[in-house]
Amino acid sequence: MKPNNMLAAGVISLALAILLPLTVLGSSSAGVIAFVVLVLAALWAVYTIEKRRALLTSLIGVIAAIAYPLVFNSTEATTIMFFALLYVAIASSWNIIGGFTGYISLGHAAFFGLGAYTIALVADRLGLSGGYGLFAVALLGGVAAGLFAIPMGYIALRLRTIHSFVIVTIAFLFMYQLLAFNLQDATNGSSGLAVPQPDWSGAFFNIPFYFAALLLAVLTVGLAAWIRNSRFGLGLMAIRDDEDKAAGVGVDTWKHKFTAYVISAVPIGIAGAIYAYFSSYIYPQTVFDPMIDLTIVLSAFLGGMGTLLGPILGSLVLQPAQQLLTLYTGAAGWDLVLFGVLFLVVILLMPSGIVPTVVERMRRARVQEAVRKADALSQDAVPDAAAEGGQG
Amino acid sequence: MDLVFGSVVLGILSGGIYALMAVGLTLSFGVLEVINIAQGMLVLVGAYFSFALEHYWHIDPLVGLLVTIPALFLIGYGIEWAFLRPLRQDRVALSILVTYAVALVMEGLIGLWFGDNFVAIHAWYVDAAVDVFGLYIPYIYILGFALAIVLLGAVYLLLYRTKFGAALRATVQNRDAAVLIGIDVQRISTLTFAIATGLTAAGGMLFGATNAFNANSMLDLISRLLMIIILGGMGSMGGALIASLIMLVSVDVVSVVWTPNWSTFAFFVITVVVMVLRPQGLFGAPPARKV
Amino acid sequence: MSDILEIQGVFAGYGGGDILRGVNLNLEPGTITCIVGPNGAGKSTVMRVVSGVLHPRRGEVRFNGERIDHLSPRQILQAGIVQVPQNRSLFPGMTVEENVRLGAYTLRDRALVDRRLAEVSEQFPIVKERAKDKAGSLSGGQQKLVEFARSLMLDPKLVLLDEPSMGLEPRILGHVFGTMVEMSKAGRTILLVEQNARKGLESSDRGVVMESGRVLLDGPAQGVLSDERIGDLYLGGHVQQH
Amino acid sequence: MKTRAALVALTASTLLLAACGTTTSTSSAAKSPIVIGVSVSLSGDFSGDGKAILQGYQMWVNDVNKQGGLLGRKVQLKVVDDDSTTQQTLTNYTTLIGTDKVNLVFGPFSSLLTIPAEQIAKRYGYVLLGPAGGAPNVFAEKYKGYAFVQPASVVNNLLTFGQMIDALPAAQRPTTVAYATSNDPFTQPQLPPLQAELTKDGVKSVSYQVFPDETPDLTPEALKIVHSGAQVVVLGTTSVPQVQAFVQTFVQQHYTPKAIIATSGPDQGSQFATAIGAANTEGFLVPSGWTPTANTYQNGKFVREYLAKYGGTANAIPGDAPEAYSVGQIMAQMVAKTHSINNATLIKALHDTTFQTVQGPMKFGPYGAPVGGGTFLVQWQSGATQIVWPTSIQQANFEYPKPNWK
Repeated sequence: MKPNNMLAAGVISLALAILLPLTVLGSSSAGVIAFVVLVLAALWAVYTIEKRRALLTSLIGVIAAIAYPLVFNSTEATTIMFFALLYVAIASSWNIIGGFTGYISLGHAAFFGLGAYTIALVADRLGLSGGYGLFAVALLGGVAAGLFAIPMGYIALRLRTIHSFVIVTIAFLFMYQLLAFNLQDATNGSSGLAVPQPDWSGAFFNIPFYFAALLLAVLTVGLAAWIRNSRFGLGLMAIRDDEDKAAGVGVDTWKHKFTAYVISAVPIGIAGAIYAYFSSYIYPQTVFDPMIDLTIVLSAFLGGMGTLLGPILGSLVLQPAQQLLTLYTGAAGWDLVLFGVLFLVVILLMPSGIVPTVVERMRRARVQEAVRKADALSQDAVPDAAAEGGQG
Repeated sequence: MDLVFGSVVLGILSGGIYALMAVGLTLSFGVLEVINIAQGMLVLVGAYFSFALEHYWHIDPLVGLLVTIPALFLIGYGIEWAFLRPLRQDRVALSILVTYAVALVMEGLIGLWFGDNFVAIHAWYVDAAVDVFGLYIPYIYILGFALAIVLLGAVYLLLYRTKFGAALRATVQNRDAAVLIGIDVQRISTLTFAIATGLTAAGGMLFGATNAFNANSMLDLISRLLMIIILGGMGSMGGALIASLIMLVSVDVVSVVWTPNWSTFAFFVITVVVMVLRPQGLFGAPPARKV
Repeated sequence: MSDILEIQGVFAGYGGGDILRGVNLNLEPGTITCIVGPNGAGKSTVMRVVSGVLHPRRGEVRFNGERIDHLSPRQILQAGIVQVPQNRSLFPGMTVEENVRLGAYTLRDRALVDRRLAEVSEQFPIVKERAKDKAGSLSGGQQKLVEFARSLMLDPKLVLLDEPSMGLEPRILGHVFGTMVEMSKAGRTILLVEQNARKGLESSDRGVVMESGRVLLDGPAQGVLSDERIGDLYLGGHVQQH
Repeated sequence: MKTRAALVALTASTLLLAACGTTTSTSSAAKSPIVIGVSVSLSGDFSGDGKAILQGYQMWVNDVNKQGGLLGRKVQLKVVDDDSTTQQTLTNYTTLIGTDKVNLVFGPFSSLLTIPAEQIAKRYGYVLLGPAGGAPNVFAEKYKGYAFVQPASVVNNLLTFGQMIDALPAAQRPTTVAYATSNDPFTQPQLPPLQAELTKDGVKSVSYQVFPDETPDLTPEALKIVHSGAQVVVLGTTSVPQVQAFVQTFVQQHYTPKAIIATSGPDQGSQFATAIGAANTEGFLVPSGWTPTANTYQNGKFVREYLAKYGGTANAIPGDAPEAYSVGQIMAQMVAKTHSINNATLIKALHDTTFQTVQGPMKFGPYGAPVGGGTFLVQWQSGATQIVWPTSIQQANFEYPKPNWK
């Protein structure tokens, strides 16, 4: 058996080893963990065995996600996974600018808040009541976010250094938060705004939200995948690698960055609107929240920035971990410390994120194997496998 | 007392205190190319150290600096050694995450240690004030401003009058070339970060003497400090000082002549406008290095 | 052994892949050796290995017979090897004099530094003329000369020049290369990497052609210049491009 | 790199062990206890108040279990932390009600987090008693199962102060007043009703400021009040540091108003005294629903037990604890009256009864706003808090004008 197959088999059996006892235990937090492990193992196994089967992988992931609420129907399990899927969409969308071009935005929560305020204000002014129709209004949140992203991107991307960009995006976020506080007539200020409650309730309550988040996540990941494989995406990656050289080979860097920035705002706006609908009440400080940005960046990094799988993986691990950690260790006051320490360990051990680290390890193993074989053949000649590796 | 005059004077004086907190951030960015999100938390750690010395052992906060500055120097040394040095690629981005995680750990530990109650540092010079043209200027502000000038002056001398300073500035301007002329960039980085953190102890003491605080005050503080160093120009010490003054004075003046609600917003607008016209900030070097 | 620098069977690269794959190269004292070759051939990587910025995965580098492939850049500098990198390497916000002084950063003896500064200023008048100006305010050619001046502050035995012609106007190239020849005449060994192969080889004693991380051809510079294959591949095209 | 990773791993495992060591496990001694779900802020911005609320809940559980529990069953709390965020509050109440199937729930701290809790309670038809959710938007949710367990809803909080000023002899009555409030849903609505009343009584507003809640430096706001020279200062503060920031500038600028009242801060006992300096507390007013010396239902017992359990002095008891304790008292009375822990039954019992609590008798309107009751005014005098208004329950005379800062 080849080493990568062995690794995949190892991951699967480890997943099963954790999964089986947990499902027997039947607690819903175990369900969340089990689900995350299962999806990750499936994604991972197929991804590592053969990259070309990405479509199959995604299918398995989506089917698992659809089946999830049917298997683990406790409200805790669906609530946590609703947030996790929402963040899959948010982090994947953020990744289009942050990951693909390397322009780390710490202000994308502005779009989250814009989406949230859009749905609240539209529902209020038009006197809409809760129902499935409001999900359509949530799309307007995306439109609003996209429109606001145009001037913001125009200003922020004029700054050619990444650190200035980072900090100006933070400034934008706080400016929106202050506007939401101060424009009392429009936003109701610090008293916040209510969003109409859905007309379904009880045990079924989470289900429509769960599937809305899932749909948004699938579409956003699809969008990111499409961009990644397009000529446009190639230009973005070139910018990340070396902006001057990219411009040198004829990439219109400004247009690329700007388009990526605006596109990345839209799904986050929709996510903000869905969140607002789910939570039924929004405040300036809860939707224009810098913590949202830190969570996005943490998720993307944990999984691996600039990769498609990274933000998915990061969100699926981080959201449940964070919520369960707060839920179960918060009472003892250790959650912050634990969370910080766990995060430090991961960053120090895998500085480029989980996906790239593992891919790199396997690539190295492959190269070394090739070198070993070649050395056995002749002392001088080194096969091409190693040379290709050097470029990667 | 004229209200605007008063707010300008107090804005300038408290601007000095903010400069002490921001200089560490801008120095460590310049030398290490890291954005230290933990800076806000380090200010609070410094404040808590001073508070603990004053509260439990009745050591005057000013005298206590003799203990807290070295203590934070060591903490900074440790953070750089353990968490920043291993970062090789994507330093700016990874440093945001690592230092945020470090800040979370410190916030958690301080919460466990000191609890969540708000505390403030007391000393006779905190409440007493001197009458200047009808405006009472608190000694703590004068003291804080003087301390800022003395410490920043010391850092200035260190930077421009010593070999270490020359090496440090060389590292800021061209890291690769610095390595090639034999500068131990790693050692310079560690020492710079440690010095930056040590300075923060003084900023923390003054912050703690002029505000009540608990461990949760971190996020608000770091966002202000980041705005200050970007306005001043990242890596520029003088820039950090001037930008601190601009921030505090503009916020204070807008508060009294218009409304406190829009004062921070006004500062953000100033920052963004400056950044658009002059992306490197007021005193930053034009971006010579590739981003 | 009489060779000042010996590179033997060096494999080196970044992140697990090798760029250099078995490089062998010897330098005789007091000569100028020019490495030419296409992009990605590993020319600059050879420089990095010698100056200690990159450690080889396999193979040896000897300087005056001593192994140096495990030393830090600082130790290699102290051993007498100085590199002038291809990108602008001055500290733009510092004065010319500060820049040149920093060339002797590893020296503790202040008097010696002052003496060297005086010597170097004599050799490079610009150092004296523009002593108090910010290095960033100098033209590209002037900066290159200051970089040369700085590299001599440690009185090195071996100077590594990585593409000194890069970004310079053609009319001052002659001056830069002339300065290089003078340095060599003063007894220093020079290893040069040049994209402008014809110009580089013309000023050199020996020519080395690299491709795909290995040395393809090694001989007198004139011989390499007149080698037909090499001429077609690397010389003709590039000269026209410039 | 290896050493570093090993060190970090070592630290991590030590911390993990320590965390496991400190985690307290609630033991289920009795058969089928009544489980009450509680989500409070044990970390984040509200953790100070959150922990005090938890103290109140836990004391009530101890007391009720000592008397044999509710309906003969022991009562057990299931406590989770909301990290002071609305998102975690949503998850927590969903988990407590939907998954853990707790029998009853109690409310969190602050109006901000009460709304999400109210949403979930409404969704599942649970009765929700909130110790600290009295902002108008909480009642605007129109949930019949909610009740705000304090004597007066937020908008009426300061009205008693207006009455007290009005009652002063005409010669002594102040003529000018300065207002400053945080833009917080808890404080901001309190000021306009008071301003209307004082204006009607002829006290002129010379300054009215709204400042962002997050502002750490309130020097310019305080300077503006000093500049206005107002005789009365009304502060809409949400926390101790905000009051401290104002007081610090007032002290430094040698400005002493004749009366000063803050909506929150002076009720935080010793924490308040530590922050602004014990001597400077003299004369400070705060509206309150409770004092340790009030002669209300079970109050003496509550104070005794609190001091026995958590130490300190009576004045140091944070106001959140008795508010939370009252939540338990009301729950016990509802259960006793209906002989049921069915939430639908309890909701019906919420509206037609007057309950007895350590904060005094209480009655609720249709959507949970307290009716009939009112706050009383507490003033710091000689390092202790005294009720100075209304005169019917007065413990000391209103100290007016306030003496100079020390």
